[in-house]
This record gives sequence, structure tokens and C-alpha cells, in this order.
Amino acid sequence: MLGDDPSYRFLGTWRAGRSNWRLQVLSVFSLAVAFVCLASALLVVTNLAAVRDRWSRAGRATVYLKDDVSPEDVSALVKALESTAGITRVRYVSSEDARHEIVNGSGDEQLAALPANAFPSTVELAFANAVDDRETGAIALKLRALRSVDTVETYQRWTEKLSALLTGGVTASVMLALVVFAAVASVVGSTMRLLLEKRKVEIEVLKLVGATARFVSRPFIVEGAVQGIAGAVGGIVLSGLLYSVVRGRFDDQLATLVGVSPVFLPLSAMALMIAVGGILGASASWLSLRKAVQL
Amino acid sequence: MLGDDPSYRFLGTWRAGRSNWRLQVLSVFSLAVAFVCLASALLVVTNLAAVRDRWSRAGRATVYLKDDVSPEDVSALVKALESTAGITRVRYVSSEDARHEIVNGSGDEQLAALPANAFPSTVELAFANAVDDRETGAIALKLRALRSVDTVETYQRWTEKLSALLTGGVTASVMLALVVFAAVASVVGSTMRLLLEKRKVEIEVLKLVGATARFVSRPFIVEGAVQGIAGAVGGIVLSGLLYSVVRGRFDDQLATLVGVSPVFLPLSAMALMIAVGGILGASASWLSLRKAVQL
Amino acid sequence: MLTAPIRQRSGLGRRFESAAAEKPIIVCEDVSKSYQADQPVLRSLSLSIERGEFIFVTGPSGSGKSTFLRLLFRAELPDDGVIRFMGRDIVRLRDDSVPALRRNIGVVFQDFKLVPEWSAFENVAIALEVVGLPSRVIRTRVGETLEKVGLSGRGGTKAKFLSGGEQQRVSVARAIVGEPALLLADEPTGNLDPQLAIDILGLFEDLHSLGTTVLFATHDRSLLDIRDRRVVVLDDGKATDVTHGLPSFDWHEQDSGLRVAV
Amino acid sequence: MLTAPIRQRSGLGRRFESAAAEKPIIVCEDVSKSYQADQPVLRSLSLSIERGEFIFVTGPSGSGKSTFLRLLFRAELPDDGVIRFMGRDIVRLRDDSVPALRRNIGVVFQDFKLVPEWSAFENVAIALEVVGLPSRVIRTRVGETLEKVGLSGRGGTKAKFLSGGEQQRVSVARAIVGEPALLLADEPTGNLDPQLAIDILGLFEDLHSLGTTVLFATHDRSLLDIRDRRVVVLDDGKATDVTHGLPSFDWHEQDSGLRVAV
Ligand SMILES: Nc1ncnc2c1ncn2[C@@H]1O[C@H](COP(=O)(O)OP(=O)(O)OP(=O)(O)O)[C@@H](O)[C@H]1O
Ligand SMILES: Nc1ncnc2c1ncn2[C@@H]1O[C@H](COP(=O)(O)OP(=O)(O)OP(=O)(O)O)[C@@H](O)[C@H]1O
Ligand SMILES: [Mg+2]
Ligand SMILES: [Mg+2]
Repeated sequence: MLGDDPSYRFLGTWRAGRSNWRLQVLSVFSLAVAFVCLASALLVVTNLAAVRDRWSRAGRATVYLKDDVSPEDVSALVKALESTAGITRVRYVSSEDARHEIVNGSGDEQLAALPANAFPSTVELAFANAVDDRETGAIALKLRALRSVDTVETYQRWTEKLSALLTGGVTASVMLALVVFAAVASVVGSTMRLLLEKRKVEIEVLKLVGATARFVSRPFIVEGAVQGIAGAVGGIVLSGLLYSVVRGRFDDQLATLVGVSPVFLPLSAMALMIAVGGILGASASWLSLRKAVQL
Repeated sequence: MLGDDPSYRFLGTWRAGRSNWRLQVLSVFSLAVAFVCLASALLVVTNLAAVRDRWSRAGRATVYLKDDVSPEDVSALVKALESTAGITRVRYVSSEDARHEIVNGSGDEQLAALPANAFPSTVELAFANAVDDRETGAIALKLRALRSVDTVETYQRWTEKLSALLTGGVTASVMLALVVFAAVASVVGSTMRLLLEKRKVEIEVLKLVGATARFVSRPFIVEGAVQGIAGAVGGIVLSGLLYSVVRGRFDDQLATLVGVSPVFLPLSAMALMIAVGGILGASASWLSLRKAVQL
Repeated sequence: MLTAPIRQRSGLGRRFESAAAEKPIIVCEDVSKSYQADQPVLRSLSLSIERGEFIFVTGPSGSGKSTFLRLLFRAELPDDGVIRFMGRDIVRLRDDSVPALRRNIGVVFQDFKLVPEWSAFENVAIALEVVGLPSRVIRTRVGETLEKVGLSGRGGTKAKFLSGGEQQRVSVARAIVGEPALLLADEPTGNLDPQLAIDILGLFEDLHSLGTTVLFATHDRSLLDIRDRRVVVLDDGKATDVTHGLPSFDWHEQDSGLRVAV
Repeated sequence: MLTAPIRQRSGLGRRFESAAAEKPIIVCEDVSKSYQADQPVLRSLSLSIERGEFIFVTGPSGSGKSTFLRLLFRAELPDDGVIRFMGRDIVRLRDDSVPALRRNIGVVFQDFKLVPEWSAFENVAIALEVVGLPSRVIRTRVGETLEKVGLSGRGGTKAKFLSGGEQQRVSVARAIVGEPALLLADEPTGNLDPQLAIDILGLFEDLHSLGTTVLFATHDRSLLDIRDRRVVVLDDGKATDVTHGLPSFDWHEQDSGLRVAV
């Protein structure tokens, strides 16, 4: 009813904002930094989760061939493997290649003196994403039954360990994200309380000239929301910059190491962060106002 | 010279502190939360680094035995391995054990129908911490040259990958720690600026009655340092609580998974955090005071 | 005439007015107030103020003049007693009815209560903004009122950059711009030179002639002497009406411990 | 006698005093000050004040009385001109010498400048604390001074809970507690009843008789009439000495646009 003319609402907010712009910039910066933390934690969670998903599926295996296997057997095996459903990559590493790789890396004379059968020829396999650990194991066992195959290593136990480790990482990151969330809430809350502190006179005067609680609190709540949103946007932009710097350095390495290219936060997560910023800001304002505006 | 009577210094600080204690509690809480973030990041770094160190050394290997190896050869090999320097654990897994382990786990009939040589008997080795990747590789190659040994898998490439991954984790955590550090600095700074804002009248009056810049700023700087220290201590206590909760749940799993038991921050890191809190608080105060106290 | 736009819009205000046609605008019955248990400021004060009166409130420093005025617009609650404004008991008013009460009352605060960061114009305009007047009306009204208090051309200056007397006049302008039913002026001329003080008193008299009830708390005897008005003296927690001829009361003879060095 | 402890301790203060034995305590030469380019507040004002004088400064609201006093304790710098305090040019004073200057000057601010959260005692004591007096001395001195201004027993009350007149008296107490060489009082009686105003004037006269130079800015003509003192009128940016018999000057006849409604 009274006091709802939008121009006054705007005037009040604007007037409030103008007089404290340095304070606002500061608090938005604090918020942005807090949101960078949140975004970083989310980023770690997102990427670790992606890595875990990928690894729990992306089986690899090394097929160790018998010493006396003939080149024809090898090419037959490779051909057969290549046409097997679920296997995406087949690479033959001859005994000489293996020796070359290992002995050249070290200066150890004893190693160089080892016979050829110390370096068995192998076929390295990569499985499709859809192939899970159990299927990989089954393929390996069938391969072992072949004449030319000596043994097959599926690294299954290692994959399991790694997957568990990554799950641990996800858990830790989620907890960190929660802590950061608390930090964001506390920064917003204390900033709002302190802004309020600074505008004590303004609020007192408004109440004394007969402003309703709504009239007094609206600009503050709008401002809280705006600050929260600005902080979230700033945080996302900052972590985007950070991410692009990091990615420029590590992308290739990570992609080969981990098997997945790092990704930035999905759009939905960003939207969520901005919404959380706005809601958190508005409600922190409202909470800190409640007592001050009464009467 | 003048105004250096310690009782006045105390009086000033105390008087300043008394009137704003709610504000102080709030800001110390914000700081504590920021420090929890810092501590969490450091905790992750500390533990990841420990895991990486452990894994880069803790070589494991699986020795695949020839199908026709005799029990005597096996026990001779096991004995020889047990007395080899650097090897800490030797476990013999017979072909039947391996079949049992794998086939029982799945209901796959094809697997059960596989011949015995699909499940080679193995000897699993664990190396001492002091043994690095290169030495592990050398031992493996020498083993391969033995009559009864078919092949040896050292998982070296996997260990390398994992190690690189963990290095990536350490890097990411260090960066996160830097971001959190910026957050702490910004929270301290803005809190101080806002406390200052609240005490504008006090500072103005002090200057008008002829207080020197030192007299005015000392209580604020002391207060900034006290707040920073309180925030750091609070943060450490909070993260200690968090850590003990987390450890209670994950300790055993982690220890078996990762090979190291998680550790809390070392005392030196805690001392450093407290010192950083104090210095950061005092200098944030000083910086925000500089302009206000001039003249 | 000027009063119309505000009174029409503040529907709540009209409720107060129609409720009490001929009754006194303010009735205080046995009002007590103390901030510290052993030092009562008001002791069962009783006072009745008719609609349209112009009353000076005076008394020594610390006698409770400001406290009494604060009770009337519910900036403070009495420990005991009843205060009626236009027939309604404002002690038992619900919190969300307080704004409506205050919109009917213009107050000149002893310490001005201006927002230092706002301009003089904004400080005056806020009294109309809270009622929700359109900005066009606000602009003309505020401009007129600033001119009345001798501050035309200073509307854009921030309150903190105004001189003491200018701030006091901004506070006066904010109190009168809404043409309230009741005007409470707490020492509104303490920072003004004698001529300006008389001019401000004149503004209040203009308002009074339009029907506003005025309570004017002051120490300035020269103002009290200008017209033959009702004078209420607050002393020792009680209100006493003084028939004109003030020089007869000397508070300090009994209760001041000061050595008069002149 | 009471002056000794402070003056002895503030070595910087003594420098000021010994520098100028018989010269005027304040000399202003062609001092100009304006906050907005088109509205000069002081226009090449020149004024000389002898050591031990008691001067009233008066003039219409907004004429620059407070600005002039602020220039004297370097709360403000002039745009132009020279201001000498005890022979030293305070315009070109280094920033870290300003505290020493201010310790020689007691100021009663027009808006009191009390810290609302501090008690009356603390607000007065701070003037001695900055000099570094021992707390025992501070306690007695502050107690005595609060008693002088009629506030004994109120020392423990927070400034924000004091009445307007009480706050003003705390401000007076803080200005005189250090027994300064120069006392600048900016409208120190605007919130006091006539008797208290005369008592405070009496306190200033006591201090004056001990050697303090007093500048007393006021609108209150009744105070101006009490003694035959030098009166300086600030108007139109200039200072003019007025021989006694004030009623002859009427600032408002020329420059006020107010309708006098009385
Ligand atoms: N909020 C408060 N808390 C505690 N004491 C208060 C409060 N407000 C006023 N007092 C005390 O109540 C007494 C009356 O104060 P009040 O402001 O009503 O006096 P006053 O008549 O307006 O005096 P003055 O002429 O000096 O303005 C004073 O002694 C004051 O210290
Ligand atoms: N910091 C400032 N910025 C801008 N203008 C100012 C500032 N301080 C004072 N003024 C202006 O300078 C003029 C003189 O102010 P000053 O306070 O000196 O007047 P005054 O003689 O003390 O008046 P009063 O009797 O009302 O206290 C006023 O018009 C005022 O608005
Ligand atoms: Mg009062
Ligand atoms: Mg002034």
C-alpha cells in the first residue's frame, strides 16, 4: 500500500548503496573470494568424480606373450583382439621394444646383460568405457587360455584401490565445500551486520520519522541479495580465470595421466551458486535486520 | 615517550574491545572459518604429500611363476626372496588359490571352465620404503631371468601415474590454500575496516584532543593481532574437531587403501598459522588505519 | 490547504483523528519513568493538552523534558501510567501501529538526528517519502520548507557539512514539512541567533494557526516572553503550569551545587 | 598551580610557550577559507588576540564562527593566509606536531564530539590520558572537573544516555580539565538553562583568571551583556570588533529572506 511506489524503493536502495560504495566493493570482494573457494572445491569434486567414473570403467590390460610365439600368432591375436567388442585399442610391444625402453632409461649394466626372455613381448589393451571390471576380468581369463598367451594383467586390484582413493577425495572435497559454504554464510552475515552497524543512524532516523519495518528493511534485503549475487558472479569469474590458467599448464598432462580432460563447473552448478549467493545475502540481511528494525 | 604508560595502552585496548564484543566475536568466528579452510587445504596437502612419498617408494610386484614349476622351486624362490635386502613381504599364491579367488567371485561358467594355466601361481612382493622405483625395476629384471619365473609385474608405470596424479593433487591443494589465504586476508582487512568504521567517532575524538598517531593506532593494531590469533586458534581447534570426526570414520579404510595413516597438521604448521593470523591481523589493522589516523 | 495531500493519503492518520473529536489531543495520567531505579525522571506526571494548544515546556537541564517528549511519540515506554494521543492509549499500541502514530507527529530532536551522509534535501524529504508521496510533490514541498527555514540553495549540501545552526534548521524543516497534527520541538533554537530563533518560532506559530498542536521545549526565556502562552515547567519529575511571569521560578536556588562565579 | 603537572609533562607544549613571550597568542593574517568556490566563508580575515584575553565571537548562523575556531586548532587548513599560535605558523606545521598543538588548546565542540559508548568520566579523562598522566591524578582531576560542571555522580553514565545539557557539560569538562593555554568554546551553552549558562561562563572566567585565553563563540546575547568584554562579530567573511552595546547590529535586516511572523 503506502510506500510501495517503485521509485522510492529504488531511491532508498540507491541512496544506501551510494554512500557506502567502498564498503560494498570490499564486502563483494570478500564474498567473491569465499565463492572462489566454494567453486574450487566444487571443481575438484566435479573433476575427481569424473575421473573416478572414468577409471571405474576404463579397464586396461597387458597381455604377456609366450617367449616362443611366432609373428603370425601375434598378428592373428592382435587382429582377433581388435575385432573383440569392448576393446578399443590394441598395441603390440615386442621384446626388443621393451628392452630398449627399460635398459636405455637406466645405466645398469646388469640389466643390459639380461637375456631376451627377461623382456617378454606384450600386447597392451584398452577397453571401452562401457566395459566394467567384471567383463574385463572375464576377457582376461579367456585370453589366458590361448596358446600364445603367457599371462594377462588387468590391474584390477589397482583400479579398485584407485577408485576407492578417488571416492575418498570426493568425500573430502565435499566436506571442504561444506566448510566453505559456512564461510560464505558467515562472511555475508557479518558483512551485513557491519553494514547495518554503519547505517545505524539511517535506520534510527527512518524509524523515528514513521517508516514501516518493510520500508526500512527492503533496501537492505535487496542490497544483501545484490551483494550475494555479485559475490557469486565475481567468484565464478575469478575461478574461471584461475581454472584457465591452471588448465593451460596441466591440461595435456592431466588428460594423459587421468584419462579425462578437466572440465569447468557445469552451467547448472554456476546458476546454483548465483542463486545461493542471492538467497544467502538476502536472508543474512534479513536476519541481521530483524532486531534492529523492530519498533 | 608520552603516552607510553602501559596501563593506558591496556585501558585503551580494553575499552575499545568492551564496547564491540559482539562484533569481535562475529569477526573472530569469520576468521576461524577462513582458517578452517586454510587448515583443511593444508591437511589435504600434508596427507597427499605423505601418500605420494610413500607410494613413490613402496614398490610392490607380482612374480608370475611358470606353469611347470615344482613346489621345491617355489619354496627355494620364496626363501631367496625373503632374504633379499629391500623386500619386506613375500606371499605365495598358488594356482588353485587364484582360481578360487577369481571364480568364486563371479558366477561366470565360462570362467569356471577355464584350464588351470589360466590361473598362474604367483609370488607377491612388497618392498621396503627405502627402495625406489629404479631398484624395484632392477630386482624385477633379475627375477625374470630365473628359471622358474615366467614374468614379473612391477606396476611401475601405474605407480608413476599415481604419483603424478598425487603431485597434481598437491599442486591443486596448494593453489586452494593460496586462495584461502587471500580469503583470510580479505576477511581480516574488511573486518578491520568495518570495526574502524564503527569507531570513527572514537578516532576522531582522540585526534581532536591531541592523541598521537601511535596512541590512536596501538590499540587497534593490538586488537587486530589478537583477533587474527584468536581466529587462527579457533580455526585450528575447529579443524581438529572436524579431523577427529573424519578420522574416526575413515582411518582404517584409508590406512589399508593408501598405505599411510592420515596425520593432523604438524605442530610447526599450527604455529605458523597462528603467527600468520597475528601478523595478518596486525597489518590489516595497520593498513586500514593508516589513512584514518593521519593528522 | 497544504495539509490535504498527506492527511488524505495516510489513512491510518485519519483513524486517529476521527476517533477523538473534541477530546484533548494528549492526556498523560500518572506517568512514571526512571532509567535507574534510584533516580526517577518522571514521577506520576499528569498533564492534559488540548487540541490546537501552543505550549512551552521548560525546566532545568536533566529534568526530563526530552524524556517526556520521547514518551509522546513512543520512542520510549513509561514504567507506569497511561498516555493517550487522540484518545488512543499509545503505551499499549501494537508495534506495527507505531509508524502510523509517528507520521502524525513532527519532531525536532535536540541532537537533530540527521543522517550525516544525506543532503539537506534528502534529510527533509524522507519524512514525506515514508508516507509514499509522489516525488514531484516531495520536491516542491521540501523546496518550500527549506526556503522557510532560510536554507534555500543549501539543499544539496550533505548534512555533515552544514553549520550547527543550519543542521538545526534542517531538523526543523523535516519536522514541519509533513504539517503534522502534533509538533514536538526539543530545544529547536539552541544553535540559532536570536533573530533566527524568533523566525523559527514564527514558523511554528504559522503551523499552529493551521491547527497543529505545538509543544516547544526550551531554555530560552526571551522566547517565552514573546507571547502569552501556557508554560509547563518540569521539575522534580512533575509538571507544573506556570502563569505567565517566569522570573519568579529559580530552580537553581534549591538544587544546584555550583558556585556562581560571576 | 593545577596547571603544573600537565604543562611540565608535555615538553612539546613548553616549546610553544617559550617561543613567544610577549607576542599575541593568536595572529591571523589575511585568512581565507571556502568550501565551495563561489561561497567563501572567510575572506582575508585578520585578527590578533592577546595572551590572556577573553573574547566573545558572534555572528549569524553560517557566518563561519565554527570554521574560524577549527582553523585555530588545525582541524581545518585555510586556503590562504597565515595563522600564528604563540608565534608559530600552524598552517605549515608538520603533521606529527599537530597533537602537541592540540594539547595546548581546550575545545568545546558545538556538537559535543563525545564518544557515545564511553562514560562521562572516560570522555573527560581521555584529554588527560593522551598526555600520559598517571591514572591516580586523572581520577582526582576528572572527578573535580565533573563536579564543577554539576555532573558529580553522573561520571559512570554512558554519554549516549545523558541529556543534551549534560552532554554539553561533559564536553565543557573535557575542554577545561587540562587547563589549556587557549580555550575555544563553540556555542557551549546552547543546551543549558540560563542559570547553568552563567555558571559555565563563570568556570571559563575562573580559568581566564589563571591565565587562559578564552574564545567564546555564542549567539546568546544575555551572556554578552554580563561583562564588558571584547566582542568580535563574524559576518560576510570578515571579523569586526564591536564596542559594547550590541543591539545596534542587525545582521538579518540585510541578508535574511525570512518572513518574521511574530
Ligand atoms: N536512555 C537513557 N538511559 C539512562 N538515563 C537516561 C536516558 N535518557 C535520559 N536519561 C537521564 O534522564 C534524565 C533526564 O533526561 P532528559 O534528556 O529528559 O533531560 P532534559 O530535561 O531534556 O535535559 P536537557 O535540558 O539537558 O536536554 C537525565 O539525567 C539523563 O541523564
Ligand atoms: N566541511 C564543510 N564542507 C562544506 N561546507 C562547510 C563545511 N563546514 C562548514 N561549511 C559551510 O560553511 C559555512 C560556515 O559554517 P560554520 O560552521 O563555520 O558556521 P557557524 O558560524 O558556526 O554557524 P552556526 O552558528 O550555525 O554554528 C556554512 O554555510 C557551512 O554550511
Ligand atoms: Mg533534552
Ligand atoms: Mg557553528
